[in-house]
Amino acid sequence: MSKPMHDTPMLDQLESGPWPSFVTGLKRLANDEGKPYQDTMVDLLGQLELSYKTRKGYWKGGTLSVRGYGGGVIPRFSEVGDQYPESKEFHTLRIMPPAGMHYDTKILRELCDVWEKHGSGLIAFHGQSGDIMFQGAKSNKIQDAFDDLNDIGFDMGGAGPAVRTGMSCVGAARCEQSCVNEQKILRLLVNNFLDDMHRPALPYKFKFKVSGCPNDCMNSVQRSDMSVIGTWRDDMKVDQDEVKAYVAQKGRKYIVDNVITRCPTKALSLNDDDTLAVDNRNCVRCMHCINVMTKALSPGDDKGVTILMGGKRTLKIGDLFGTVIVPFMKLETEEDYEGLVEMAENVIDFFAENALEHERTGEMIDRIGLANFLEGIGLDVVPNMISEPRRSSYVNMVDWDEEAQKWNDRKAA
Amino acid sequence: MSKPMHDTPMLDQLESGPWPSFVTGLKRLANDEGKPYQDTMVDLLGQLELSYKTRKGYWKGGTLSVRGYGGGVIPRFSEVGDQYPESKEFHTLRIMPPAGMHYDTKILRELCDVWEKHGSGLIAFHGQSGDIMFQGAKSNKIQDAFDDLNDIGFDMGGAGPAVRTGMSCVGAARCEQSCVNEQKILRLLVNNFLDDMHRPALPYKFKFKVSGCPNDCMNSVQRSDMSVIGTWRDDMKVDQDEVKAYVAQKGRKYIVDNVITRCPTKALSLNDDDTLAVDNRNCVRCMHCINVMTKALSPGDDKGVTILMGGKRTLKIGDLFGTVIVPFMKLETEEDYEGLVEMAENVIDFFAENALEHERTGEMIDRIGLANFLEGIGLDVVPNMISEPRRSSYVNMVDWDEEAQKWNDRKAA
Amino acid sequence: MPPRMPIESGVPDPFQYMHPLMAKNYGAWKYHERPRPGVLCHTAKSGEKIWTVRAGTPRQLDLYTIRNLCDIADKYAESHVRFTIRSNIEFMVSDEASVQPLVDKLTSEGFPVGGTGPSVTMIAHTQGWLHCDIPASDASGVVKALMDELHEEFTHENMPNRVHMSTSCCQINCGGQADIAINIQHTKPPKINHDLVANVCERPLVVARCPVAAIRPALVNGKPSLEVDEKKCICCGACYPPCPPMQINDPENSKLAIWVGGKNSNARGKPTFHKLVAAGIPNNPPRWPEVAAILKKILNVYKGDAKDWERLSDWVERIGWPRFFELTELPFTKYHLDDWRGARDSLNASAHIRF
Amino acid sequence: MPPRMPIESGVPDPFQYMHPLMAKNYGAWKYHERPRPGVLCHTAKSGEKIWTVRAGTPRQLDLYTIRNLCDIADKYAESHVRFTIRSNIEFMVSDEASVQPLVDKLTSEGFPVGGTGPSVTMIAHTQGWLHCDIPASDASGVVKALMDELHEEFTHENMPNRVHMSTSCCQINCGGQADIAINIQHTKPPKINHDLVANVCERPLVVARCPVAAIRPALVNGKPSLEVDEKKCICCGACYPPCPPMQINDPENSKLAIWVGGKNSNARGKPTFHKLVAAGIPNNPPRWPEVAAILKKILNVYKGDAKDWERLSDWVERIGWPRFFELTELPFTKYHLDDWRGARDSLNASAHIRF
Ligand code: SRM
Ligand code: SRM
Ligand code: SRM
Ligand code: SRM
Ligand code: SF4
Ligand code: SF4
Ligand code: SF4
Ligand code: SF4
Ligand code: SF4
Ligand code: SF4
Ligand code: SF4
Ligand code: SF4
Repeated sequence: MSKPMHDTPMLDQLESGPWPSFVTGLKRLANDEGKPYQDTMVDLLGQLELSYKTRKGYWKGGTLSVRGYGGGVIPRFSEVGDQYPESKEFHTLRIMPPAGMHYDTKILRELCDVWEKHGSGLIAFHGQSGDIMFQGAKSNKIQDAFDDLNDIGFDMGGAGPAVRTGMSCVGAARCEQSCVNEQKILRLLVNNFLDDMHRPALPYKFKFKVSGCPNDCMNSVQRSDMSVIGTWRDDMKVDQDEVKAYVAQKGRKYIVDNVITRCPTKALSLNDDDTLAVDNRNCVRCMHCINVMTKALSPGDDKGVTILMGGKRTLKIGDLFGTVIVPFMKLETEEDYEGLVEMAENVIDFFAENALEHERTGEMIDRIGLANFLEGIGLDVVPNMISEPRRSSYVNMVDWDEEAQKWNDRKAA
Repeated sequence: MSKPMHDTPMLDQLESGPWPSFVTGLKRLANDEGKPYQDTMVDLLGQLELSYKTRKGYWKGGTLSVRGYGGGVIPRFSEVGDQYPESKEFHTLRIMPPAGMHYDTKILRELCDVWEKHGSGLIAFHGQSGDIMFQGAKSNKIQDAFDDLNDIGFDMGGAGPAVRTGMSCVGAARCEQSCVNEQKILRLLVNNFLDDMHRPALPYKFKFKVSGCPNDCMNSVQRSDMSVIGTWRDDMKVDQDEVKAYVAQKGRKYIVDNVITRCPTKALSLNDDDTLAVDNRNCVRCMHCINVMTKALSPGDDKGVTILMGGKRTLKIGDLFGTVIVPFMKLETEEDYEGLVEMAENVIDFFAENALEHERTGEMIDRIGLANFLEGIGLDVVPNMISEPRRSSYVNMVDWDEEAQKWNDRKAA
Repeated sequence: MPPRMPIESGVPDPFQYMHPLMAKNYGAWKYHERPRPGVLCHTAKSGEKIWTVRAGTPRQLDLYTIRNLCDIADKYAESHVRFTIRSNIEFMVSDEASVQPLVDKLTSEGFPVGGTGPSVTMIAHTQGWLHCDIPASDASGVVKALMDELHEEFTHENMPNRVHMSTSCCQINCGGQADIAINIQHTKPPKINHDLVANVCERPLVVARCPVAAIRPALVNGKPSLEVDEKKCICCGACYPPCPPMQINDPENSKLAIWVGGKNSNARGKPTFHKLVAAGIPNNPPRWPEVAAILKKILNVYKGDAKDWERLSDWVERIGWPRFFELTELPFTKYHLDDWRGARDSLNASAHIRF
Repeated sequence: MPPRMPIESGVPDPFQYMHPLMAKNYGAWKYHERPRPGVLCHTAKSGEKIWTVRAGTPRQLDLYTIRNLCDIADKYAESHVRFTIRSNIEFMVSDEASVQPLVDKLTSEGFPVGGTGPSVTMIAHTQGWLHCDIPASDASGVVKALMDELHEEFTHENMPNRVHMSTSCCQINCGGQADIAINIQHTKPPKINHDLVANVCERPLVVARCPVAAIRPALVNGKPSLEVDEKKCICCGACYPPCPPMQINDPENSKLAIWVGGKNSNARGKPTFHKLVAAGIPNNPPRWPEVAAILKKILNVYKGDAKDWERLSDWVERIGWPRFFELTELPFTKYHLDDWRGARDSLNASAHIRF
């Protein structure tokens, strides 16, 4: 007989209701007679109940890693380990999932088997950065767990001041809006920086996220340092018969009020014959009309990516969205892809050398100015990087002529 | 024979071309045999030509005023007075025009006569703050000139750290969009603060501007500390027959593309029978549709004003627009008008006491925060004052409950 | 034997696990439909079709739940699944006939089918008391409590557009921007346990971390410690992770706040940050009823008033904040006026007024 | 006799000078039309109509010009005029038949009739070398030179919407926001005439005036003077008015710059500030041909590309800045990236891209 369950009157209340309950899951593990993790989960539930009662957390950090790597483990030691000794160590392994989070049942079962043997039986699919979070290993089990996961093809994700685990949307695998090979971009980028991921030595964290189109299902603009978003450069495709069918179904007024007036740049007009006029030069690829009329409209053929830098959450200058540093990059040939990796290398080198301790790319760019950042990584300024030019007259433009010349030279070239 | 003309080869080039030439005007005065200002204007042209050649200005300031007043005269002494002795004093009197800048020829001729007698013959209609600028008096003529102008009903305008001359649009006098009695508001406000205008003792300048509707023909949002803009609260008026006539004339597509899609809040929809559906709850009174279809659409009946504070040019934190402090104030009864004046008094008192030296209202509000300013002048915060609520989580909301209670109490009241 | 060194294999190749029909039509999809809530049907340029059934999970999965999902996938689907960024699980099938039995099975096993199209999908959430070292609230528990309330909205597509929510257990907000985001706001400056500072905290580092420079090094009882200027402190909690003796979490005074109108997609307007609408909400486990009540109020008003395809941000932009506060009956306070950098741009610099 | 004290009469009552028809229908107008460029016809609710003929003036008026305008008003109109905020003069007549003779007379006397509706109206301008104590350029001269070039655009209504321009003779910019604004940008920090500082300048006041805190008090040659940190200085000239020995104006290095897209009306979008498009333009009297060339290029492109009712700001918002620079052939430089407070919001935080 194992350790008896603690009373968990508050947690118990989270077992009712229609949404599947993680408490029920935790209890199942705590009741799993004979399993190595059973007692751990009994005490974990005890500590969690205590948190619910006192409204306080009881974990503290520490330092732990697996052989050869410096990061990827989130150590957790309990501050109430004397009351709940079996869960006093409850560490997490951040493991990178396949790009796009595809699994078959075979590999899922194998992952379960590893965590049954070495862990707590509790796995999160997935953390907000995209990791599979294997939670609840004791210190002496970390290495074994990792080795087994590593053997079946999985590698450690990021933690600390390092390149972090990235994410890419389902994209080309099952989405008609996809403009690029998301999984290839993600794997190329992250796998090129595994050293910076596994041996944390950057000023602070650095995240890649890849979305196949401007719908940005990966939230990359706000949740990554380098956001890669698929887009296209030529005209969108219009199937006028499908347009007419949609107009017939919904009515002209509906189309005007829900599609035409919602275009951010007024690039749409409904013709008198119920076909759609698209002013492609002024379409900003926002996706709205394409989303609504998915059968009638779709992205063009000349596809590529837009790259933004500097998205992050609040610390310490406030929330930041990424901002455009490459309006369009073609990703067709292997050289194109190499160019992308090279750019990322320049960015990370510059970040490593110029950011302050605990400073994200967005904060660094804000501090030194976009112009200096661009110069540092060897990119020219172009108008797509701004939503509007300077409105402050407080500036010394002594080098105007030389700067203007640069533009003229580039145009001539 | 008077002083010979200086050579003015550069200025002479400004006599050709189709636009009426101020140089020709200046020369006419300089050639005005026997007039007291003739020599002055000869030398003025000389100094101006010098400026054109050297690209440098040669005026410096000083201190001058008329009896009883501390401001309103802009003294100008020449730095090249030895070369151009007759124009070495060339002061300006800022004189307030009738609200709306209406004149009849009789009064215009009287103004001319004064300036012929005591001044240079050069008058600007008008300065950017709205003054009639009587330019080019010698120091010993200022008092006489002012006395004569004062006698025919004109008073000194503002200069220095004072309430300044204000402006109101033509408005009700000749504009169908006018929602208020602009000239009354302007005169009431400025004339209430004549002491603060004529005896400069504020931290810095303070400007009133009044526009009869949100077209803001007086640029009040950007060029005044206290901007009063006419608006209405009920539904706009729609003459559907005129709408149909306009649709018939221009075509549906034109209406959709130039009126419907341009409404900032998508409050318009073209019905299938060519009438217009206006979602008045979501109309923000931008004026666009009314401007375009001036026969068909017009402001509602329940009129009043919106008040904004803090507009100004660049010094020293950058350009500022005014921001809303009173979304709507009815101006019907004399008490309503008194309420407006009272509010302005609170604002100016607060400004006088709390602004730093050389700090405009907009800078002060930016420094102390809108909430503190509102508290200082006794106004409650309301959502129309913002374009969006706080997006920064960096704030201590310890008094949330009390603040929330205030709102609830107000709602209940 | 030399110690085993890691195989630095990086992000796994997804094709080995991907449904074969997806691999085959990779990059060649034509359009999609939603035959019913929770079910997508994508048609490839080749004419082939794949059906996806999406179901909610608690994200924190025990082995039994995962193996149960695998059993379902093997028996009712084609043994291939994926997880969405919001921890929903997706089962792919190549045959329309498989859809209904799969939906029925998932439903009967307690996995709600939904989260597609204009529904309220799963809440993005974080670690909370279960695992994090700095939380002032829980994560999984809050989400379970709220999703119980929103079950109907998950399994139906009755919203004007998709609703993305997030919760976060401290101000760091690992949950991110959302149509509706729930976080913690501390309202008391940190209480410093001076005895521990010298041992656990690098003082210059903590001082540098404070966004308003409210912390200075100080000698307290002769020992090196820290001092907080409580007038300046904005109670953000940024000092706590690098220096846990700066206790910021407070069971009473750490309150929940609700932010709305965040959007990361580029559809229609550019991405926007979420904005504060409600604060001072008690942190009330295990079911956080006060949060749930406000949340449902906001969602109901949005549902009733917004037009098709309007995200919450689009809707508020159209109807304006005065009406938002009127309809939701939430109090508007001075705290709604931003005062952080660039705050001036959040004021109404126009005569655009809502009545 | 005691000295005469001022009659503090304030702003004069306008009704005494107003055209009687305007006074009569005060606040009761119904709509207006523009029978031709430069002419407005307002119809009152009473059915009465008034015609307004608008003509350009140089603003700086000599007595002859004013009296000539009065003569015209007496003979061809009804002795009532008003001035607009842009120094155009307006003649009001109650009879349609008076319009054409009035227009003809004004034209023949050299007063261009126009400035109404979608035209380029008179440039709002300032004092310059004629009167101000701090100008780096002229005002009336620049405006005369430019209006000569824009005469056609003043007398015709061929623009997409009204065009409001301003010029300013120093960075203070008394001319204000505009669709197209022209100002001076200094590119050299002030040269200090140290001998004068002690006598003319209150040093703490000047130090406080600098927006970037680049000035500090210093002893120079044993005398109290000032020192400028040239690395910090943004050459704004704010120190010059309170302390003229801080010479900022430089005949060579004070250059003209052009800003576009300012709008104060609330029509469609909220008011917007104007933005830099061109700089480094020589300050070249008496006709400033380089400014005129760029200005005309911008106006032509706008005229050709904008839709009806689009102000310059609306047009650029629709077509985007990349296209603006492409069509106007103006160079885009690092200086176009803002770096003042709140500059971050001017970057493109989206995947909205223009090709
Ligand atoms: C599966 C998933 C991607 C993945 O790799 O995991 C996904 C898949 C699709 N998204 Fe998404 N989006 C997914 C998260 C997101 C997110 C991120 C998030 O949820 O945190 C965003 C942007 C974040 C934001 O809040 O702005 C996102 C913004 C969109 C949009 C833009 C909506 C808008 O109007 O702003 C569309 C377009 C649409 O709705 O037609 C879209 C459309 C779609 C389509 C219709 C694309 C397609 O043609 O297949 C897919 C969904 C069908 C459906 O109805 O749900 N997806 N989508 C994610 C599902 C999350 C979930 O379980 O609910
Ligand atoms: C586990 C996870 C939440 C979850 O339950 O999903 C998480 C948990 C923590 N985050 Fe996070 N963050 C997680 C995704 C995020 C995200 C979302 C994302 O990546 O898309 C963000 C917002 C985006 C961004 O990068 O800014 C995020 C922004 C932060 C920040 C604020 C960073 C900033 O610059 O503002 C911190 C604080 C810090 O780094 O000092 C932080 C710190 C932390 C720490 C390490 C707390 C700490 O400083 O001690 C948390 C560890 C919890 C634990 O015990 O496991 N976490 N964190 C997510 C990572 C799991 C994974 O690897 O998949
Ligand atoms: C006379 C004047 C007011 C005054 O008291 O002096 C005036 C008079 C009218 N304005 Fe104005 N505006 C006058 C300066 C302005 C200004 C200020 C300025 O020019 O510096 C603005 C706002 C500034 C800005 O740049 O945004 C201004 C923004 C408007 C608008 C909004 C235009 C827009 O789409 O943004 C309208 C509406 C319209 O055009 O139909 C308007 C409309 C009108 C109407 C049609 C109102 C009416 O129904 O009578 C009047 C003009 C007829 C015409 O075609 O010119 N008026 N108008 C000013 C003439 C100046 C001039 O000589 O050119
Ligand atoms: C004369 C006039 C220009 C014109 O030719 O029309 C003018 C001329 C001067 N302005 Fe101005 N400003 C004039 C309207 C404006 C306006 C427009 C307005 O009022 O609508 C503005 C922008 C709006 C505003 O108030 O910000 C304006 C913003 C300034 C500023 C910047 C204020 C700021 O807070 O940023 C200064 C500098 C200062 O006050 O220190 C300034 C200072 C000056 C001084 C006094 C220069 C100085 O500091 O020595 C100029 C005197 C010139 C002279 O010799 O007559 N002037 N000034 C305008 C006043 C005439 C009149 O009374 O009608
Ligand atoms: S980001 Fe675009 S390509 Fe990727 S899943 Fe979303 S809609 Fe599809
Ligand atoms: S994708 Fe967006 S910007 Fe382009 S036409 Fe459609 S709605 Fe307009
Ligand atoms: S601001 Fe409005 S009321 Fe005044 S003149 Fe302009 S359009 Fe007419
Ligand atoms: S006035 Fe402006 S906001 Fe109101 S309906 Fe017309 S266009 Fe829309
Ligand atoms: S939001 Fe805060 S408490 Fe929650 S997981 Fe992230 S860092 Fe930890
Ligand atoms: S809570 Fe935030 S503001 Fe207060 S001391 Fe800590 S870091 Fe500084
Ligand atoms: S812009 Fe400058 S130089 Fe010109 S009048 Fe105004 S203060 Fe004087
Ligand atoms: S020019 Fe401007 S920035 Fe330079 S010292 Fe003078 S006030 Fe300061």
